[in-house]
Amino acid sequence: MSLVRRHWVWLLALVVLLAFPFLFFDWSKGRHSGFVLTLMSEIGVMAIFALSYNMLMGQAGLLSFGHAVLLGLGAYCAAHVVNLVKAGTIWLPTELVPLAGGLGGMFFGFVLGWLVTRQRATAFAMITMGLGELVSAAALMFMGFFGGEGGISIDRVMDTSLFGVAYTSPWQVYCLVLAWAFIAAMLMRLQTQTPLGRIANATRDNFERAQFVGYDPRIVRLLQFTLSGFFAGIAGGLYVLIYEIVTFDTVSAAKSANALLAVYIGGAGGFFGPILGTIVVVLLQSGVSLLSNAWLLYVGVLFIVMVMYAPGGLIGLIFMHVPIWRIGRLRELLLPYARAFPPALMVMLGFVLLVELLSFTTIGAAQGKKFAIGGNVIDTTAPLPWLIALAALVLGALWIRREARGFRERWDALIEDAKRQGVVS
Amino acid sequence: MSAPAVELKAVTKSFGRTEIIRGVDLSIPRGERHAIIGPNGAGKTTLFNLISGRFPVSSGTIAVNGRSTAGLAPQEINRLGLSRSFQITSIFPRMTVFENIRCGLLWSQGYRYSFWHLLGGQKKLNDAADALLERLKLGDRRNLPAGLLSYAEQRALEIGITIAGGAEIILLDEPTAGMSNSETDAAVELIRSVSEGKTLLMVEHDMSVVFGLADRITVLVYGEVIASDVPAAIRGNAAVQEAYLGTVAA
Amino acid sequence: MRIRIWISMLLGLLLAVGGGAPGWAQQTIKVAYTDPLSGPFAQVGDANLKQMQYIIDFINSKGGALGKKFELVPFDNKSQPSDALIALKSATDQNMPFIMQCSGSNIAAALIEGVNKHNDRNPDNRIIYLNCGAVAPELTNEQCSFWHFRFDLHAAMKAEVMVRALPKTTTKVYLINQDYLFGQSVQREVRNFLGKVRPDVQIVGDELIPLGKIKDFSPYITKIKASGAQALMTGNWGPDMNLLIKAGVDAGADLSYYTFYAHLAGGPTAIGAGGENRVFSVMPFSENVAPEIGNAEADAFIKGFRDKHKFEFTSAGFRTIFEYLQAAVNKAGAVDATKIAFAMEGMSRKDFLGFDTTMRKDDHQLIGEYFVGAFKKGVKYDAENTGLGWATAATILAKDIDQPNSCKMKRPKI
Amino acid sequence: MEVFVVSLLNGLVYGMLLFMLASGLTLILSMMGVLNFAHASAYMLGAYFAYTISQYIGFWPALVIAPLLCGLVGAAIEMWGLRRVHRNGHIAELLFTFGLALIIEKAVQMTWGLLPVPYRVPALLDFPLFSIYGTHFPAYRAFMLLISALMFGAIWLGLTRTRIGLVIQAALTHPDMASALGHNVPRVFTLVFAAGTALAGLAGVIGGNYQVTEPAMAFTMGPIVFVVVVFGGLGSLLGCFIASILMGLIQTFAVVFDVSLADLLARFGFIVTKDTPFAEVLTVTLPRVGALLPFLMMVLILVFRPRGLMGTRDT
Repeated sequence: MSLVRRHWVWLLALVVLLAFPFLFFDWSKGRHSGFVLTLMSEIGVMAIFALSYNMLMGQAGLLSFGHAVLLGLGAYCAAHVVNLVKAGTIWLPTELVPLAGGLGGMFFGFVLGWLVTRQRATAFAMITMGLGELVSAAALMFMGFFGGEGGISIDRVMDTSLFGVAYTSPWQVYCLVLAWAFIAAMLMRLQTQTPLGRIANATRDNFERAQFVGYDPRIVRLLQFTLSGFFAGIAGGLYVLIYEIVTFDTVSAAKSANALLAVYIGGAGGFFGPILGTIVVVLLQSGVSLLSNAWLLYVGVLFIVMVMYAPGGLIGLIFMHVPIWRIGRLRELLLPYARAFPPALMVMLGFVLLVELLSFTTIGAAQGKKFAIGGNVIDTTAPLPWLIALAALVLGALWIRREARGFRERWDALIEDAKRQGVVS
Repeated sequence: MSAPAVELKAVTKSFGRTEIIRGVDLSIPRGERHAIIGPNGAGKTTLFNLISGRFPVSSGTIAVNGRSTAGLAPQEINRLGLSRSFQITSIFPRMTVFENIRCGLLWSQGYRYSFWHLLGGQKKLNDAADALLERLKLGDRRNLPAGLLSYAEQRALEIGITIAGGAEIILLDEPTAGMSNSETDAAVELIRSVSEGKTLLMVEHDMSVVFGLADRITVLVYGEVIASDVPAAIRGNAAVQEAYLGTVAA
Repeated sequence: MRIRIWISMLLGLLLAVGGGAPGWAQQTIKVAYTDPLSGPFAQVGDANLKQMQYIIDFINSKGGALGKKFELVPFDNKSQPSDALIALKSATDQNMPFIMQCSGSNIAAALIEGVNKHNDRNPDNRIIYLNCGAVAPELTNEQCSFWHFRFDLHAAMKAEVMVRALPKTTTKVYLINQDYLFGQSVQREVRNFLGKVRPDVQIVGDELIPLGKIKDFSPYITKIKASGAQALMTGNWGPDMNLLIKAGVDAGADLSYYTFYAHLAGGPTAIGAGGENRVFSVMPFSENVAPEIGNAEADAFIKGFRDKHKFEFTSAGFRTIFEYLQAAVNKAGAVDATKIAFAMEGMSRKDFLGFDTTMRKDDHQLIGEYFVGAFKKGVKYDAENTGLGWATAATILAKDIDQPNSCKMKRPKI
Repeated sequence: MEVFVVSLLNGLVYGMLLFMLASGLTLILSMMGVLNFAHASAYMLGAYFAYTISQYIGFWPALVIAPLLCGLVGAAIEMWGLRRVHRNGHIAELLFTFGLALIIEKAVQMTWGLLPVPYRVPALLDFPLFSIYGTHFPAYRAFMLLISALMFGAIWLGLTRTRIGLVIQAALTHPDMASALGHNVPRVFTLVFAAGTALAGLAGVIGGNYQVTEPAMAFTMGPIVFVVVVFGGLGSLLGCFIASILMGLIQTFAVVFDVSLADLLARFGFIVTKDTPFAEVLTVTLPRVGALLPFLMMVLILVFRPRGLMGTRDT
């Protein structure tokens, strides 16, 4: 029973994640939505990837621009292993394929890490960027290992499941991804509490001091990089199982950037930050991009808003509420939030409408697309929608400024109270 | 008779064309509390940096417990049983006070780079860290990020990290700099108690601290040792008076 | 507080995308289209989308198929196979019978694999993959699939067309290609056909360049000039082609350029007037063919697009795809992927320019006429307002292109 | 010989173009510590601004106005964006510029369309200056060399002969010391950022018609600029200059030498065949990897000499 009480968050998350796809279950046809399951599997994989990235950035203070190299090489290893299994050369349960990816990622983590971890800070960042470029170019040039442009494709149905699962449906794969995501996340969480994990924090804070308590920062970096490669490789192995193909873009700079963005948006400070960040990033990329071809602009704006107003990421915003929650007055923020919500929504809708109008007049119109909201076609040349968008933006901004003042007063008062009660120092 | 704890022979150090340390010989026997004094720019901190391996020497040799430290990285010298503190506070600001101390303990307790031990379950280690915290009078600050401590508390933590590993030889670089009188007294008591039975080498400007603690004093002026003797003799040394103490006394 | 809105909005969007879509009744025949619509390669998908939309409107005005209209549903794949596969999932969720993709053989390979596996595992919800421009020969040879139909000649066939178009006076050629699967196969096939068709031609240089990494091609031009080549043959696309020809033209090199992709969006602008009579492009369609052969109906069709979009209609050949679809759906008598696929293979039609085309049954490769355009002044339709356009320098008919294939097609049991 | 001379000239032109881009980034990175991902976006903006301006009032005014506009954009970014983000650390700054690069790319697409724009070399300079061994050397390339040389001279004078230049120089090597000098640090930062952006804009003006002006040009130019800056070393404009020229020449000359590791091994009597392990890697010829050499060189130099070629401090 205490187990349940101690780990209720994990259990709750598991239940929610298992139940969530059923919201999109198509009862008339009796099948899951493949899109939703694939998207959620993608989130699972990218969450592991982002967490492994945070082992470098959050834990050890290492900014990498080439983390996808480890994901991709792990994925290639897993793909080759699956093909060997399929050919009958070796035997491996389907469930352990991600582990093969993990070992591959770990191997390359060690080999490449030996090179990159000689330096730290900006030099480290630049070396990883250079390596990322080199590996992604090599992935296109060398057919043997990387399969060239077509990549390496696999068939995940290989009848070696430990549980007799065929892995034909996305649902089965999703369950496997979920299981591995939980295992990997827990292992990574535990890793933060090991001597290596703590010393990685120490080298992040003050690498010189770490030397004078007996540690070689380079070895710390190397081990941390190698372990991070292991988990990135697991993500790579799962990637292979979901998409049944691995191509050169898994090692690309764009994938690396995704990890960085997810970690930063979610917040590098808390363990769960990168997971939140991943959800936002994946939904933006794979969800919003289906609706609007201006999605990159929204991503850009989101980053700028985040770095300017919420440098601690989403998790930082949540943690800000902890003191108020501790003194039991979180409820008092409900009303201010509710009051700030409509103007915030207004600003956002105004902005989105404006961008979409612009985008449709310049690009969309040429594509012969019609700008439709809920089936109503909107004429982008008429002045009315533009006026509405501008008005919503401007009025919303003014309104939110007014609300912000009241909100801030309430917030400061509550924090003050929390300080008085000694919850915050 | 075993080898001295720290032994310097004809050590020099140059930065570019400027010679900061100009042929220092120094031998510190085990168990001695030794202070290095000298005017600003005499090269005291540089000497510390050489002994602890932060910089390589330009010429000469340094031995710790009879072993040459030539070519050794700071962490390797540390593992020979030498630990140092810094003049400018050097702690792990984003980690808690407790974590800071525990990091100082990890290597000496044999955990090395382990990623298979969970620290929460290492009772002996955690108890040792807590015991040291109590000694440092930082027990009630245990779970605060170290960066939020007051200056004096950070200095105490600095000393704590330095001695946590149980090093035989402790180098303290101006441990009481910038402290008020009462804080200094507390710090002196702390240093006295933690250096019990160990070799202590310290750089210090506060003469009351130096004369109160040191068994022997070395005076460094412009990168050269002009005297090295027991406190009473140093007090009476004319050259020292002139070069250094004289200005203080005047 | 922003965050809450973001999350709630994102969830809302997710609901809208995932949940809302299947609710619509199948009033139209949906064709999923996935290509890069954002990011550095957006121009490719964007240009295709415009032209397909125009063609679909036209086909629909001719009655669609089985009384239903076609509808194009674009999905941005950002040049990433994983995103293309997500688009595939989304399309199958909504029971779309077709997915179309034009750009990138890596994505095509992923889609073929994905479609094969999906159709094996979901016999009740199958989908056909219409390939409108991924040209790796493997796709209709070793990797060929019953569910994959390619409506563009593959690289080996294009290479043959290119070699056949080489004038008799040209005896020294230089090859430059991008260093990846596609470029390497162009290199291989051009060499191969030069040996077979033009043994008199000497290859004085043969070079692979890293994909999209070169910013200045002047050194290559110097090298090419030094080799004494008369013609440069390249399968390069995008910046790798634009910058290469631009550098050659700027250096005043006395060269002809034989390309696969100079006619695509952005190419003519980059080449400019200096490329007159020098640049040749192997193309499935050229706007000036219709006026040249005096096909007034096709000309009107092209002009309609030009008037509407102020933009060239380089891919009017896509019309063939939709005409095949229209015919196949009508022949199958139901919007059912398996039936349509059986109806489509082996089908023969005259395309809108009046040439014979066949969807070859053994490998699902469309065999149709192909053109080599020369970049010239004084044509009816100029390209990208440069004053120059593509005059037809050679027309290679379907019967001349027939290359063998090594496909071992696996057909499903009905 | 002829290949050598022509390659040398081409390498110089490309190197100088790189330098124009990289010099601004060196200033920004060394002084402010900002890994400015939007730097290449300024290059793109410069080209597009110049295209639009030259349509109305000609190329020559554009040569002046477009960089100035870029400089203004840069100043605005620094004052209202970066300065605010600065206290949140370097990663925040980096992401800020990353977001900015995305926005600029989309804005360019929305304003000028997705296709390349016909930004052409001005008629006045559109002639072959001279021919060596039958290859034209376009006058415009000579003009590019001239502009970049002038710019190099101007920066040099600005940094060594003006008060503000001396402050910037001091801040380049010891960024933390700048405030101690008693100068208005924020203003210096704004100035440096604006100047850096303007330089990138200038590079765009003269590089946009030399290459192709399209929305992806920032994306393709971005990484190589970082390579040049890091290779040259932080805090050293001269290092940046040498690195730029070096990279330009290397990429140019790598094309000329058709050798591979296998050829090298063959000299030592070791013949690589298809079955040799790593045969695929060993038989890659130099021209195939020429464009990758800068990255390889950056990785190697950072691994063994983290301060770069002539840097005043570790990267």
